[in-house]
Amino acid sequence: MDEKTVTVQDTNPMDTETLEVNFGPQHPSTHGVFRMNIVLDGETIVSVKPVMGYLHRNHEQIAENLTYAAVMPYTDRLDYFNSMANNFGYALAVEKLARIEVPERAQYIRVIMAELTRLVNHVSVIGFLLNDLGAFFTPVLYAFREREKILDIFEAISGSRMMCNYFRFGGVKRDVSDADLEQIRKIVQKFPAFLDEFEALLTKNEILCMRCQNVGVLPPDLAVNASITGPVLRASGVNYDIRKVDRYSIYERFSFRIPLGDKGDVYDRYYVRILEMRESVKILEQALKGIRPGEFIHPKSTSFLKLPRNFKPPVGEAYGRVESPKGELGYYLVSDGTPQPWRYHVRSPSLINLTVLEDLCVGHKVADAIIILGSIDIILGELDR
Amino acid sequence: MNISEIKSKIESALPGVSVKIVSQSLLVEKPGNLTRVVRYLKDSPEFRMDYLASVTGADYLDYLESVYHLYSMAKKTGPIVLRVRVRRDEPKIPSLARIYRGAEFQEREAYDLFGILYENHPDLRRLFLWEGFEGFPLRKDYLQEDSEILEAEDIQWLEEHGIPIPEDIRKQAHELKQQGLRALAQKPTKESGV
Amino acid sequence: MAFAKNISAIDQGIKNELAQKGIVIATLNDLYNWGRRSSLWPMQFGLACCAIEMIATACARYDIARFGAELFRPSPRQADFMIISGTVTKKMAPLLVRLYNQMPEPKYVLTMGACAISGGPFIDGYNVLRGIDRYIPVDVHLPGCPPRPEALLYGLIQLQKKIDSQEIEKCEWYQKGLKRVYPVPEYGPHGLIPKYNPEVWRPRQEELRKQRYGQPILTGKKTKAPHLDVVTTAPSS
Amino acid sequence: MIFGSGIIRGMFVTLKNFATSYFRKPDEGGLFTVEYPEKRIPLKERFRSFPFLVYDGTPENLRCTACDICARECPPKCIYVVRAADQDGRPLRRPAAFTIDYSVCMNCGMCEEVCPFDSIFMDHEFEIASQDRYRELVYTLTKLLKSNEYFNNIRPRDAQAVDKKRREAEEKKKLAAAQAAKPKLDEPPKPV
Repeated sequence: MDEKTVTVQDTNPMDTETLEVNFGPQHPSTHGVFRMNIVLDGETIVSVKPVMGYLHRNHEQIAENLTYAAVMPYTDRLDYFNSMANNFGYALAVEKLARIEVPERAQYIRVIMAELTRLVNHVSVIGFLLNDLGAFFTPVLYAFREREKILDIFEAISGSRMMCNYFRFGGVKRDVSDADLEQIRKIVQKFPAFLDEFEALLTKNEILCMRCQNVGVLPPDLAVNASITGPVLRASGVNYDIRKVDRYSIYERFSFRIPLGDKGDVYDRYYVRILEMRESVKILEQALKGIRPGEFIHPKSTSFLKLPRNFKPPVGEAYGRVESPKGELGYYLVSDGTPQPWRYHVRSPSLINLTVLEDLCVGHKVADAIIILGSIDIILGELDR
Repeated sequence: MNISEIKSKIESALPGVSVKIVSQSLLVEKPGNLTRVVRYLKDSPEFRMDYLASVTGADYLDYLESVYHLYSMAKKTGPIVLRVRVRRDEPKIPSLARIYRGAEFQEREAYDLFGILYENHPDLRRLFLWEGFEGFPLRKDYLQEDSEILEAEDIQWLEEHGIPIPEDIRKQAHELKQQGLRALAQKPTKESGV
Repeated sequence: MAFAKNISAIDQGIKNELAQKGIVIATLNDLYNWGRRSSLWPMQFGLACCAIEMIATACARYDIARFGAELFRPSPRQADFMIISGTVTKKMAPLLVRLYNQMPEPKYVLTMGACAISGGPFIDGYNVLRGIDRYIPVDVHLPGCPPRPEALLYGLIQLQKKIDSQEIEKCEWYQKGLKRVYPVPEYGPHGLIPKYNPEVWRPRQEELRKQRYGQPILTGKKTKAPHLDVVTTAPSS
Repeated sequence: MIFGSGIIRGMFVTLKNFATSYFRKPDEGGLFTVEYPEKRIPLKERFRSFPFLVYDGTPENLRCTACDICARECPPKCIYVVRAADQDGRPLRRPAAFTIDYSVCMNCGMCEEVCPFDSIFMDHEFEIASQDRYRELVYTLTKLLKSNEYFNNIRPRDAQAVDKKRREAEEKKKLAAAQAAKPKLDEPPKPV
């Protein structure tokens, strides 16, 4: 008998060899071209290694070679579900850098657009999460029906369904007509009824509860330490919302609450998003009531909108951040006094929220990895940039 | 809190550490001191900077820089911006990934695109590009390839796979190889108006 | 195939006249193409922004099922055509070529959006492939960034027209010597090796963008770094 | 609650949606599908697809002066303008060639925003597809030119605003010209 032979007592007959499974980039449940290398023991996950870069399209390099205004349409393509929120963050950063003021009406329009975007994002994310759970397409159909209605508004106001390119430094591109505002009011009025219906379909569904509760629990201290932001963080019970903390734009004028989860599992992440949509509806109602006629862009900034090449912010740096539907979306800009930024960096919530993917998945079954990924809510355009 | 107050607090709490104010941010003069400063900011009850929002690199031609944005989730304050400068030929900065998990991917990204070596990082590999990619594309001196001119290695690959190669392409690649050049993207001419 | 040949010779006018009287004459060719055109199964595979519009096309409002193309197959082995919906990066391109190779004949490729056609807005990126037609042949190019869902349906109709124009006797996938499997490019130190497959694509002399701008990335042009140290009044947050 | 009641409630939601889709309006939960090639969703006025060039009256009378601003500000650099020249080689205020590569264009509308001569605007045409991207997706001057009437047709509000602006500018110009032509007798000569 040589040394390598093991006796029967040493091994548990149920132990199997671990198996490495490649998951993606072409996989219907990875929300794009994300790839995971999962090591499995039986069906239990031992480790998860995310592999990214399949959509790394050099956003930062391209932006460093463009004028400040020309970067705006590129930010649309970062997180292509909520282009308005991306525009918002970039506009804030540049306004901080060049010290541009924004008139009141523009602020209202911005907030309305950002919150509509949040509705679009959350409703679609929930649809996709259910898709991953196996409820194939019905929730997505309902979600996209609502999304289409909001996209019609975006199209009427900005000119494009997805790639709005609507925000400008010091305001927005065009004014919103009263007819459009009326249309938004109509949608906002009907949205809670849709949410009730959506919840009747999903929230108390036993299969959803069994699949989601106690799966992928994220403890709050780990969430903070790993720089998790957005609904994922709040589902773990940490009260941190940049709309409240930074009070950027005019969010301090609106009364809204921040929904928090108590367990931090997939179900909490789902439910926090539902509640956030209800709060967004509240903000929208207040904003639609408060909006007054006025300037939609600062008169000083119209001059450099006609000639983007003449817009040269002073030497310096700025970090502007917004609460995008995915989390903290930050833009770090360094100006060297020329029309192009010297350094342009996007702090993307999708990428950083993925840090804890392995911690959440280990110990669960392989089917749970998919819903955990779905509940973190990644968008590859922003993750890889 | 004022930026100079933060500076004096850090310097008095950590003897031997010197920080400099650079446009509303704190430059940690010796990269080796970074972990001490960050630990102090994280642990001291006055700051409680428990949330590392953003880590990024930047290329300033003479040196490389790593910029950190710290916030406090507990006290809802911030940001404190820290920066570290290193020489281009020896870009070594201590990693914060063991203090803040959130730095893990961001430092990998900065390594991938700028080539900043984060020492003591648990898993410092390229994040977006593949292993075997040469150069760091966000550095200001990176020149990307000309995507339309085939080079010798392309010709070799095509031959191995039995793909017929037109004679002019083969000739062009051969000439490039003889001159010892690579097909790089040209710098834009002034005329192009960029 | 004599049967098919004879009927396909029937004049279109006579066919229409008969159809009005309730008699439908179909050639084998028509039947074959009708079957293929009305059940095009796309590959379920989204790359970037355009994929969202692709999903929107599959949803209630545009309803791609009306064209028989709602069955998105996650496996290339079951797919008839591939919608390349989004930016193809250099890291992704080898996988795409491999997926194309795995599709059974007859196979079609529809590039959706500017990025897939030419690199689009990201054409200057170091990791962006300037058009998937460098490695695999493309049947329909559909510009737009992103194209509206209606535009995708329009592209699908164009593809159906193309299928209708093919003839069963002449179609290449029943003939000998058909090679529509292309070698998969490899990752190199600066990009992909090879940069393009000369069998499929050749650089165009008349390409205006290259003539005009070269490669408009400024790398190496800025030679003076900003000195943030001298700034004293940076905006506070 | 009985186990399974949540699922049954969900089933009722789908049943309700299925049933009501037959007799409700589309935006109230009714049948939502638009059967595209036959029926179309009316395009919004501001919808933008690809740029085109406006001419007044005849195609020779185009507004573009080949100033190259749109080409320089275009983020993906897909516009290529060549300025026309007369026999002596002096540049003229019109393009000899104006090319837009639709296969690169990102529909951002930047060219429309920066154009100082109200010449380039975003079209509503989105049904463009072809097999040969070099021949059919690269639009040259003849394909790009569209009349002001067409522009008024697709985007009445914007077109009317532009027309009004142009008319006013014209009148101002005429007035200034008339003023310059009139000899200024009343003014005393300025001391040198």
